[in-house]
Amino acid sequence: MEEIKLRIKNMNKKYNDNIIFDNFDIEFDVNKVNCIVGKSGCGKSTLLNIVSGIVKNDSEDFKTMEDLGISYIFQEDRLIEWLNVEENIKFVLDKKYKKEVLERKLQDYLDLAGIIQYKKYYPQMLSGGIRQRVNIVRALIYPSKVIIMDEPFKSIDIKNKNIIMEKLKYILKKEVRTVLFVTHDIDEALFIADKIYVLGGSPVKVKGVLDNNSIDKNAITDLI
Amino acid sequence: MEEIKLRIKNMNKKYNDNIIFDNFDIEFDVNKVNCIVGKSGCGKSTLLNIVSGIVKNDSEDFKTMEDLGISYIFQEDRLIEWLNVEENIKFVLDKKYKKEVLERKLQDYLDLAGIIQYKKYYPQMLSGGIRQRVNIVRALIYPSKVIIMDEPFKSIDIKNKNIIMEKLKYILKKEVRTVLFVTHDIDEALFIADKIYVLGGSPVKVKGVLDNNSIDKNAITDLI
Amino acid sequence: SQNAITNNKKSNSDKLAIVNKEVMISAPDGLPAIAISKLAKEKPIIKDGYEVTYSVEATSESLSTTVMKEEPDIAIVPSNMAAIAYNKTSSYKIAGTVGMGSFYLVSTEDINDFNELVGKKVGNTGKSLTPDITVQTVLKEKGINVDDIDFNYVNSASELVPLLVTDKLNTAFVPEPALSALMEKNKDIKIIKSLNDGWKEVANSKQGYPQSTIIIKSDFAENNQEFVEAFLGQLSNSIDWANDSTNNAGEYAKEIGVTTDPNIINKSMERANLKFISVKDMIEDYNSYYQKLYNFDPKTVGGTLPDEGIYLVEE
Amino acid sequence: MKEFTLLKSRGSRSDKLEVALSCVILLFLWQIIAWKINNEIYLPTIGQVLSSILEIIKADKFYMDIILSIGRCIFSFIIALILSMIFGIVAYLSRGFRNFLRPINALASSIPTMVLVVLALIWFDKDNAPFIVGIAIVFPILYDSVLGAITNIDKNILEMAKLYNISLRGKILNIYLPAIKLRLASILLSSFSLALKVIIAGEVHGQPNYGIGTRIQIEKVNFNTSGIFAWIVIILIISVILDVVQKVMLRRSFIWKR
Amino acid sequence: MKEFTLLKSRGSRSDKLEVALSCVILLFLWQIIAWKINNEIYLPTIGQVLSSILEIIKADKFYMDIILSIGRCIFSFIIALILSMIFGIVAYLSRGFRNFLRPINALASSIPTMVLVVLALIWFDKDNAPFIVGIAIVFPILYDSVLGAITNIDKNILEMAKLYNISLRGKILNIYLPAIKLRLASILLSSFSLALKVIIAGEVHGQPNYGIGTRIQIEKVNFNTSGIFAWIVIILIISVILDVVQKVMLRRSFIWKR
Ligand SMILES: Nc1ncnc2c1ncn2[C@@H]1O[C@H](COP(=O)(O)OP(=O)(O)OP(=O)(O)O)[C@@H](O)[C@H]1O
Ligand SMILES: Nc1ncnc2c1ncn2[C@@H]1O[C@H](COP(=O)(O)OP(=O)(O)OP(=O)(O)O)[C@@H](O)[C@H]1O
Ligand SMILES: [Mg+2]
Ligand SMILES: [Mg+2]
Repeated sequence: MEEIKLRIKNMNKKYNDNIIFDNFDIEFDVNKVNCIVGKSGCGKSTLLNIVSGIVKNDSEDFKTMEDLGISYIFQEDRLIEWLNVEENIKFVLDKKYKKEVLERKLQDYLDLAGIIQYKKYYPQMLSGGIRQRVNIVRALIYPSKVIIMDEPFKSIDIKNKNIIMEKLKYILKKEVRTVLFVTHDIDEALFIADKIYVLGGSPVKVKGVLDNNSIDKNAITDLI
Repeated sequence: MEEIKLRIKNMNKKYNDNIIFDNFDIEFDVNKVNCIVGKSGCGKSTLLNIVSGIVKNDSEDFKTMEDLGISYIFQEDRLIEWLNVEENIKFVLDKKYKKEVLERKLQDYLDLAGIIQYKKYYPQMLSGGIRQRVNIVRALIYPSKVIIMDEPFKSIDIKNKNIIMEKLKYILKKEVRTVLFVTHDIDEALFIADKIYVLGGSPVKVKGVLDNNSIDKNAITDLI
Repeated sequence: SQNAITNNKKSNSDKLAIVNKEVMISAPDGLPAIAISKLAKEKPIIKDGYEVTYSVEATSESLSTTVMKEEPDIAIVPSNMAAIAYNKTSSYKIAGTVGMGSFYLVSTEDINDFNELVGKKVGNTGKSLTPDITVQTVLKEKGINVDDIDFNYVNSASELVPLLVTDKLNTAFVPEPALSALMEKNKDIKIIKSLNDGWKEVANSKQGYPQSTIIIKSDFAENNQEFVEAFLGQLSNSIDWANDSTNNAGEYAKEIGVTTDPNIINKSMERANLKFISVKDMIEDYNSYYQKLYNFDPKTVGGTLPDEGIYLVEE
Repeated sequence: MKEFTLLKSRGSRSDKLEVALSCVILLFLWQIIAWKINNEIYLPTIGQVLSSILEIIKADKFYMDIILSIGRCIFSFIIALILSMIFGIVAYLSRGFRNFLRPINALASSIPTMVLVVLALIWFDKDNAPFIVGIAIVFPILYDSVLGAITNIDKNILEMAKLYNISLRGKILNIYLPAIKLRLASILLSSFSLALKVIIAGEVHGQPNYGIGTRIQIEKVNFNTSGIFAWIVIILIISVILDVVQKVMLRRSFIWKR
Repeated sequence: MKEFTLLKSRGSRSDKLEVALSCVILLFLWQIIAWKINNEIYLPTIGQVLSSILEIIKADKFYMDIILSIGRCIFSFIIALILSMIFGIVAYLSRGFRNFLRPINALASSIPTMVLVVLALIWFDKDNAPFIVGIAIVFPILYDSVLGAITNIDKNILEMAKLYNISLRGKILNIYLPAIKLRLASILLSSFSLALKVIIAGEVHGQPNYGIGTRIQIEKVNFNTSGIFAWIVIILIISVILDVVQKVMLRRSFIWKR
């Protein structure tokens, strides 16, 4: 499994006359944490959306990863306002777990994210960071081969962020999942990534791929 | 003007039975950048909302800063979906500037934020970072004595963030405004703050106030 | 008869039950229902072996619907509806007239004849429908230019009366029993002319125009001649009774489901023009009435002039 | 809990006071104008209407009339509601079905009430006619609302649901129905009143044995304005009661609102 | 631009095809059933209805009837629309006014149509009666929708507007009206059809010199089923035309939708 690549070839996407991707190619490592950085508005979220099949790309012969089972931590939290925290999470699990397993997992993850006391709260009663943590828990608890994270840790304080990142690393070691991780925080990327991809330009291209061992913060910042 | 304080005394706020503030006191420096950090969900946004008069507090004799004129960079972007970028910004300006001045200012600020080409875009066509930058431009362009910023730079790449922060510093030097700035990124706080307030506990209290000269990143992180 | 045999067969299992032949008779609320009120209330046995059900339909529309669905065996309908039913279902024939015209020109103003209507606002019901056509015909034949009259139409008398009571209108053609109600509420209303009398003059008719007509399903009439004869006789009696005992007619009518106030009914009988005339004495009148309707709008008689087959007369 | 209801004011004590005040003012105005006009046909006085109401209530058929009319109304409204939800959701999911429904819906919403009554009388019998008419009039409005509600659901949420492979059932229960409920809540009262009105119109024409419409027709034929007003008041009271019932049923639905 | 319209499918070529197909199927069904029943009273054939339509169109009063009815309808609908917006916004802003309106609104939405027609005939004159009735029936539905639309505006946006001291005018133009427009768009067609229907009902009772209702009543009383169907078809065509006009006018409003 270790050497398999997720290969995206000849991807095209434009909005009206605004060409975002033009014959875009990229390869991600399977079962690794692939970190994507790049200027705001360059097309990172669009890339994730195309890969996950949410947004249609313009190429004919393009295969999405939909069938693998995807967890997605969206850039906006996308919680359903009329469901409380618990319901928002259970909503996506729809018979994926047995009842007791589900309850235990839910408890564990909410606890880990430090939001166990908000289990019965409706989204409008939550702070930005708590909403985001619900978004994270929902994605992590959902059984999937691929986890897509679009700036997952924004609005979360550094302590909670560190706890969650540690746990994430631990989970990924146990459960072998492929991660695509978008962030603007280079430290975050350095902490968690196996590989870092720098995107940029218009139409967007891969400006550089760096292995975590060989990375230096300033180099990345310059590349962006 | 230099020595005036913005004093908040005996503030109380609870949601149902959840007591957020209990006789909370804080003093901000007028015409300085006051940075607020603290755990996610501790009550930072609530504090800003009360100060700005959006959320009612439970104390009787409490005065908000509403009358001073407030710009607010909300934690969520709060753009109006059916207005395009330009209209979203002009919407709040309502005869505050002459037409030509307004156009020039708009041009300047959009250019500075690197989103001039999105002037005619509707919010749903924008990336998260671009939306957030519209949110920032809207607040900066609005003439006010107080600027409140709730995690303004999330979803914005490091280069754009640096440009905006530099400009902000520059503006603040020219236009003397009081800034309340919430962030989870200590580097940001260190870069821009005159004073840093660490909030925490439940009900929330001021755990420490640090002057920028005497600050050390780890000290703050520990305090949070 | 045939039915009796089948009835006997059926009753083998239940020897005591005598199954009567069911007859359905419908009349619309208003004067026609008053005409049958004695029959419907007392339910006398018309002829052995027949079980008669009377139903009072609240509006002439629901009545015509049931007629078009060929539900009743016998029905009292507006005369033009008799022609429409004949033309469209070819199963109903006219057996006689139940009431002659009961529309009156009334006014609070001081006028005496039709020709004084010129230039006035005049209320009327049902634009281009039979009352309107009758009025227009009479006026035209009297040499009055109807275009010079400002007719104000409403759908039915129940909308016309409030307008007269509240002086929104001063002059109108109003039918009984609404007219009696109107006179109760507005004492200034005077009756100027009877439309039926006007018709008599212009159409050279002895009776006036037939307003309500009794129709019978042709095959029912053929197979049950004795019953039909007996029934028509009883109906005639019932009408005479209503005309004579003006103090009870209202109560009777109320009990069979007529919605008009009993006192009003009693008062209206005098002008209601209810009378039973067998069809054989009315053929001329029907022909000329239908001809006039047809000339105005063929739809009002069902598209074509009915032929002589519409009249239920023994050859 | 004041903060979590649909309209912040709902059910608060001062609201009730204000509504009561408004009623009093209106009644007062009514009485003054009635005295001025002094013509029962134009506008009966409150006293006249009250005595008419008493008379109506004392009639032995009264409860049957009320119950049957309300029954028809509720029944036809609920059927229209269920149909509009099912059709609305299916129409949303299938473009073909939506297009197929368009002419039918255009038809249903264009047929004038009285024509519909006549057709219903021809095709069905007179006890069912008002009922059919009620459905035919209310359905298009509810259907449009349902379709509008689903169409306006945040696309982000739907993408999320699609990504997490939520079953159709899950989507309907957790997304479509709540969105529909939220939307319908605002027109429920007025469309229910419409149903009641239409049912009564159907009864006036179709004249079933029992029914408010049947009785109103009698007052109309006898030009009894105070009787008509009495019925309006009775219908009004019924509407208000049903409104309260509805609100109680709906209140729980909006606790998530701040 | 396909992505920026209200319902993605709107106006696409295959849609029109499907709608046309649906019409053809329905017409086909109609004809088959009409042949089977073979009774003009229950269901006339397409041929019969077509010849009735021709006859109606050829009558010299036809255009006057149509124009006056549509005119009344549009006029009363627009007035109801404007009133509902003004009242809705004021009611939203002022709790007192909202409460004051409640009994009035309950009243307006409970009065049965025919009663309203009679009262309108008495209080106003007969040319205005259908018009008043149209307003009285449509207003409550639009008002509820408007109030619902404003009440459901994202509180965050309103807080933002308050904070930036947006004038009432600015708020109405940029927030309330667009939100109302968005909400009303979904029930505009059905409530407009309702107005047309009610106006026709008013015309049946009030019998103005020109008007669709006056003419329908003639067909109805003379039991000319194919004439009734002909009028239904004509009204349907009018609705469809008005619908298209509306959509063209509304299309521009939703370019911000993805
Ligand atoms: N409307 C509400 N009803 C009930 N509880 C609320 C409501 N709004 C906020 N809270 C609670 O108040 C607390 C403080 O929220 P606040 O938004 O101020 O946090 P914060 O410090 O801004 O957090 P973050 O960094 O995540 O944005 C949270 O626990 C939240 O759940
Ligand atoms: N629906 C749309 N219509 C038109 N343009 C769009 C649409 N969605 C995205 N875009 C454009 O595509 C570009 C890429 O957007 P994307 O959201 O992928 O950026 P991003 O890299 O995720 O940025 P950020 O870091 O700010 O989230 C942006 O310029 C945006 O304006
Ligand atoms: Mg993005
Ligand atoms: Mg916050």
